[in-house]
Amino acid sequence: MTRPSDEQRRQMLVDMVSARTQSRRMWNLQRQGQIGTMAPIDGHEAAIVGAVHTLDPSCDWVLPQYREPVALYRYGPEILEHVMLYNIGHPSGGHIPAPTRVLPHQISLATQIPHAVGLAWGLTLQDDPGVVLVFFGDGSSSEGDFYEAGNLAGVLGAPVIFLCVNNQWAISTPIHLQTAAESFAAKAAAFGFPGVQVDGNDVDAVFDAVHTARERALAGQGPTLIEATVYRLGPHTTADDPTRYVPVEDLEAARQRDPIARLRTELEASGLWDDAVHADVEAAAIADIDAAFEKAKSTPLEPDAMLDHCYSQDTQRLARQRAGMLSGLEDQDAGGRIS
Amino acid sequence: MVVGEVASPVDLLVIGGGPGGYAAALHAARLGRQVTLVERESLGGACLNVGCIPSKALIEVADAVAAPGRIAAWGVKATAAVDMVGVHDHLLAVVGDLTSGVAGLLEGAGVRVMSGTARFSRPNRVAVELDELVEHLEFRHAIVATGSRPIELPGLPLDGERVVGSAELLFSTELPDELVLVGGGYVGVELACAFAKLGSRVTVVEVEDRILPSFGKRIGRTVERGLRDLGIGLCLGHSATGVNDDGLAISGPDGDLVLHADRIGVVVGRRPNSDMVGISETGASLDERGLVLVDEQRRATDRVFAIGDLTDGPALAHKATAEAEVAVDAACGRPSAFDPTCIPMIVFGDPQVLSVGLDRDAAAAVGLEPTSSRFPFAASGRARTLGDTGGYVEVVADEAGTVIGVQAVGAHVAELAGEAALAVETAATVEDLAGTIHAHPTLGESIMEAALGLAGRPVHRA
Amino acid sequence: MTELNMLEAINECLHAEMARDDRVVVLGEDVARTGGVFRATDGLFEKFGENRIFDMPLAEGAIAGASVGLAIAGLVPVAEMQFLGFAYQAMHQIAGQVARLRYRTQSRFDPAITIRAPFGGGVRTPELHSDSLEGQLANVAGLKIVVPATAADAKGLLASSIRDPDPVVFLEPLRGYRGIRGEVPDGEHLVPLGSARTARPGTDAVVIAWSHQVELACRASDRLSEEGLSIRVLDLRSLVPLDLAAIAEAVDSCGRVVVTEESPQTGGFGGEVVATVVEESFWSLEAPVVRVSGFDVPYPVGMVEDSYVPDEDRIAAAVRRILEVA
Amino acid sequence: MPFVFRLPDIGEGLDEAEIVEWLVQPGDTVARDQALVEVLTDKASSELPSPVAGVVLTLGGAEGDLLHVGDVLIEIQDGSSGEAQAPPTDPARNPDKAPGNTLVAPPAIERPASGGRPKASPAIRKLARELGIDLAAVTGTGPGGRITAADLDTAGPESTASPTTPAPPPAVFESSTLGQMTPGRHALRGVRGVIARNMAQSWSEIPHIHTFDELDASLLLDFRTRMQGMGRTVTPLAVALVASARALRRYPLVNACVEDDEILVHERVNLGVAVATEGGLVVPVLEDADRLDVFATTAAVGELAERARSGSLTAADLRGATFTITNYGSLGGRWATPIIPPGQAAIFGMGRIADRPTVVDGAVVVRPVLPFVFGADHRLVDGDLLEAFKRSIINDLTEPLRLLVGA
Repeated sequence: MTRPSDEQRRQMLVDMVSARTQSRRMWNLQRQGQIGTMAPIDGHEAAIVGAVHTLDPSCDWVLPQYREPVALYRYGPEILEHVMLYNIGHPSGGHIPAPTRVLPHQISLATQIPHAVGLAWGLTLQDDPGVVLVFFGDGSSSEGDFYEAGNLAGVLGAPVIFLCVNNQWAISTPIHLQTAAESFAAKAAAFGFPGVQVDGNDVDAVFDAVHTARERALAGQGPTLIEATVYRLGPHTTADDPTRYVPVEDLEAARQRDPIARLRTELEASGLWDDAVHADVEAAAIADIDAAFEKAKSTPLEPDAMLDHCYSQDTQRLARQRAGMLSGLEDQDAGGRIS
Repeated sequence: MVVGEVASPVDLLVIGGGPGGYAAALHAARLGRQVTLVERESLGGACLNVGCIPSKALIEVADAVAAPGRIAAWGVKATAAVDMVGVHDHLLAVVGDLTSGVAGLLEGAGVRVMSGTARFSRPNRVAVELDELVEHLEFRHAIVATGSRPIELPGLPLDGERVVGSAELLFSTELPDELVLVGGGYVGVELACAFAKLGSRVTVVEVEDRILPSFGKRIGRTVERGLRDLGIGLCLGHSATGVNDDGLAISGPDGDLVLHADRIGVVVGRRPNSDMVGISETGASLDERGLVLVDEQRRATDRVFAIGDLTDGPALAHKATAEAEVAVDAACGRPSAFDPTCIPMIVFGDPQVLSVGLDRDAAAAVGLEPTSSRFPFAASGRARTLGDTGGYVEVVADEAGTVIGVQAVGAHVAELAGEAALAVETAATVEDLAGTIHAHPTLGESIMEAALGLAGRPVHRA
Repeated sequence: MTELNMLEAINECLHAEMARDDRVVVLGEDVARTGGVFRATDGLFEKFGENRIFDMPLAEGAIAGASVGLAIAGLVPVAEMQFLGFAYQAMHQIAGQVARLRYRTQSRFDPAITIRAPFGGGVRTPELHSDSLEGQLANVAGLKIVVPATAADAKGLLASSIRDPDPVVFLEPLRGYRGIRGEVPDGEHLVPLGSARTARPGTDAVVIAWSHQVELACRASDRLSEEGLSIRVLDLRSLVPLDLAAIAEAVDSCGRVVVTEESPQTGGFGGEVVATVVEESFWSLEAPVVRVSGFDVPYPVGMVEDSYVPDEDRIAAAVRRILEVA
Repeated sequence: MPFVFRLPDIGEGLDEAEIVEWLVQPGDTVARDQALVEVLTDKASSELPSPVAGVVLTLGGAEGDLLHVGDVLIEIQDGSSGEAQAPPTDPARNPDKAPGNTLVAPPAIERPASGGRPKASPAIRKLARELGIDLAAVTGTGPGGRITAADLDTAGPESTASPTTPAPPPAVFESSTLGQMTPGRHALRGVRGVIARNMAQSWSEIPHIHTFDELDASLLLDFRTRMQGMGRTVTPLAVALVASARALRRYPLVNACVEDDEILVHERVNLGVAVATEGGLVVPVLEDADRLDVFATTAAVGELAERARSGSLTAADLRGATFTITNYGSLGGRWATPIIPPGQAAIFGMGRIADRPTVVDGAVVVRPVLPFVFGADHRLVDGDLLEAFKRSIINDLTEPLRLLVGA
């Protein structure tokens, strides 16, 4: 078993606490009408942070679904800035600048999994070092893209790590209505590569599993499917009411296994953490997200920005629409010759 | 020694040696009465022996166990390991000191203490069961302060081992791994916090949809968050239905389930010990809850007074002590009445809770037009130095500016009870509080700050 | 100049582009070892090897989706849908991902992806091999839709498509693979996207067409010229981008317009062309604009498909009708 | 400006929400992200957190109300300008305390004390038990209506209170900042600047004449005590105000001023009441004082003084006086020469009531004596008018029952 170092574990807890703190701040911002729909991270922290901490940001890629970006500090502070841009609805939210090897939120479930395979394959074709870590959930595993991509990755032996964060719920659909398989990890058998199930509340276990998968991928031994079992401690998103379907006792039981509390207890026992550090980390996280929020709000937005970046150059049609928009024509489509 | 039912005359009889009974005995002795006190178990009552005192001692122990994590940031590196046998002995020592102190006071005041079980046989007579014989006493006045006992739930009989009451929990010599507490009142909250800090995994089952149902909604909600932060599970809106090998069966709106537990504490409240003493024989009346009906002077009959948990109101030691003085004064022909404006209520949880007088909702409910102001500890320098800035103090005033309530949630707020109660009891105004110089830095300043907020000139505002 | 059919022109172009730019990779079902079911990719595997051209598992979604990943990695994928009708199984990736990679990353990544697919009827294929989806695809912002009608354009437009930084759906008429031959310039030949071509000159009316319908429109024009009519044929070459100026010029010159296409009429791209005609040249119109198209049913089976696909008779009849308007 | 928090769309296209429970109330200090309210939407019930830190001013609805997205949910004074921020006492917060409404409110003494329960400390309750007094029947004169030992004296059957016992002097304003200023030059601004300009203008423009006198305050104090016994509160200051209003109605030329070359006789009788505060002298105005009886005047002037000391007067409270009374005796003095404020023709200053030797029916007896002074603008008021005006007021003060019978 590969264990993270003390310093790594401390840093992982910093990231986990920051992620939850910032996610909660974003929840508040949404409830204050200041940002759009967001998906709280509560319960996913160890699965995300433990995985990402095995990666080398200078060569490894991360393809998130939508719950992860707030926990990707390892890839740099610009991620948070783009999370906030994305959440206030600024078009630049999707533009995480090169060379940061992170893709923006993917709202369409599982569609990023074939991208991950193609990207990993493209890395090997160009002899680039690095692996691709792709996040998805238990619900996404029912999508065709998961099977198509898993199959393709197996055939190609691509250096990709499939990380299925099984949080027990696809909005309101429990996992027994999602699959009859023994586990999500078991599905790897059909693809011809290993499937591993880990306790996603145990950051060390996640770290070990992803580390092993990465070593395999770098050694040319192909992909790994990892199922990190967690429990979604919050609603699916700000638009969801889980009290309609999550049994309260399950939730209470899951709260007892809170990944942050678990790591915190361990680090406190070894003198690596205490309440003051915790408070400092939370304060810093709030300061960071406030700064990112302010920066996002002050990011310029041109009146015709929505028309940018559809094509490398505007088509004639689009150019006319842009001109109409900029000239303030109410009938922005009146590009034709009326008279 | 008298045999047969030949009664010995006594002047003033006190039944029960708890905070009500012994205070009554001492006060009556001071006024020159000949006092006899009958106690069935040990002096000090539930409070000293199995309630307030040992629970506070245990809570201090738990805080000490939890301290190293909290104080590491202060540059203090410490570790704590708990030895429950040692804790048990410590609690016994604390209790022993205080009960022997009570015995000493009674002896010094010339009170005759009988160790036995009293039961009324006639309006002016009790039979006291001593070790092997019964002694009959005919009294001029009797003050009954027999207290209360924990309510047991049908289907959840206490076995003293796995299913226990608060007393057994307090004096545990082993730490339960998984402790389920049935009841989310103040006892449940205090025990939950203490055992969570000691290292147990604790779940609280409460039939209401919030904990501390006898406190205001906002307080319950704040404490709920505190419990969750300690990792305490909450099953609200659930009732315990029985116990089996796995643990505690509970039932709620979503169905039934079983909570794993190696110990189950039943802390659902207390019932008055009016039945055991046979007070009906004196002509006193009981209500449907078993409470003795008394007048303003705590008089149940022309010669029998009842105080403490036997009468309506919160089952709190300080209420019993206050009633003791009223009843004794009345028995001595002095003008007296039990007419407090407030009885402070405290929960020694994490956070602590203090409630004095009316909260805003209660004030509005009785037709007042209350105003209130909260001061958060986040803005208190003292709270910062204590290392816990959660919570607030809220001062409630009526439309004339008279302070009618103080509520507080946070670390150490129990110690604010004195000033809060004094303000409400003396009908102090907001200006009285705002204008009284409070020592700096203390948590007590927060009361002044909240009052300044009400007076329209807050100083330290978040 | 060499005379080639469209398939040979496409094959030649792929050879040339893969040789010119080693970022170009080809992926699809049966494209490598057998050279494609129509031999469009013949010889690429032998010449460029297994690191440039790939036989993919039968999963159109993964082909399109992996292309996105390859593009992110900096490669220039040329993916083949074996038949355009099969692209329904990749539509979520094509419309939802390929088309908006640039937009959602605000141009961090160039989706320089070309998706080739044979389409169109007339060759007695089984179900779902002949569907014309260009109208549906043109409604997806971010995609470019290229529809060559000649061998030379097949070469020149494919080269431009592969080199274009935007995603292109390059539609190859099944009936034209071998049925359309023509002189093809040797060496590098580029036809810019968004420039229509006058396939036949004329002044009395214009037939606007793309892909294989251009061939049929030309035949109709030839036949009508025997009747003394001068019927222009405008080959759009690409639907997105659309050559608005060429459409306006043709309509202004001729005054009467027929639009012809293979897909069902409702929602077909022909309607878009008619709207463009009205927007650009309403005051030049001398007669109502008429559409010739497939019918509003799924593409039918072999025995009846010849009646489904518009032919030169239907096109000629439509032209005669608009010429009758005074 | 307060921060206005409008109901946001919290659930992807929701239109309205019901207020389930307010978690804060006006006056509460809230932190950013602190839960303010629980609302119920089509989808779920949610707590809405505060976007800013500050003090809650107003709530946008009651529990059970339905709000639409975009409606004002809550207003919060968010303290963006720090300590200098106005305290949350603006009229919007307490509409029933807004200026102008005060005078039509029923006298405070007609209201039951706190929920019907007498306000008294345990010591007073014990004393009342010993005296056999029912506290519910006693009117408290302490702060907030609290019952004091003195109140028991007057109410109880064993009352020994002397009818001539002078009232305890009003609390003397004391402050550690009184008279304090560092050496050097200081800008003459703020309240001090306003006072300075007004005084200089009055002193230079108005030719003052003064008249000094004393009156026997026995019946005045007796009146107060009797009223207390009847459960009603009056103060000597209120008697003086009502007496002044009556005199001004009788002699309109005293309710006037010189403006340029004209005499302006005021229509309304608005009495300024000089109050010493921490920030300096302020003179809140009791509008239409001639329409108030002595009880309403007592209540109104008490509130004005309280608001002056708590700093919550508005500009409107300070404008429009036509005559001023200064109770300089509250500071302890017997004699003073007050300056007439601009826009007025006269001023009445009251000294401290104190027991003094007085000749009654040829004998020297001790009586409570009120020294006082009148100042007038000699351009309008000659000595005879001033004496007549003074006499009118003295008559009422010497026998306050006149105020009740309308004599």
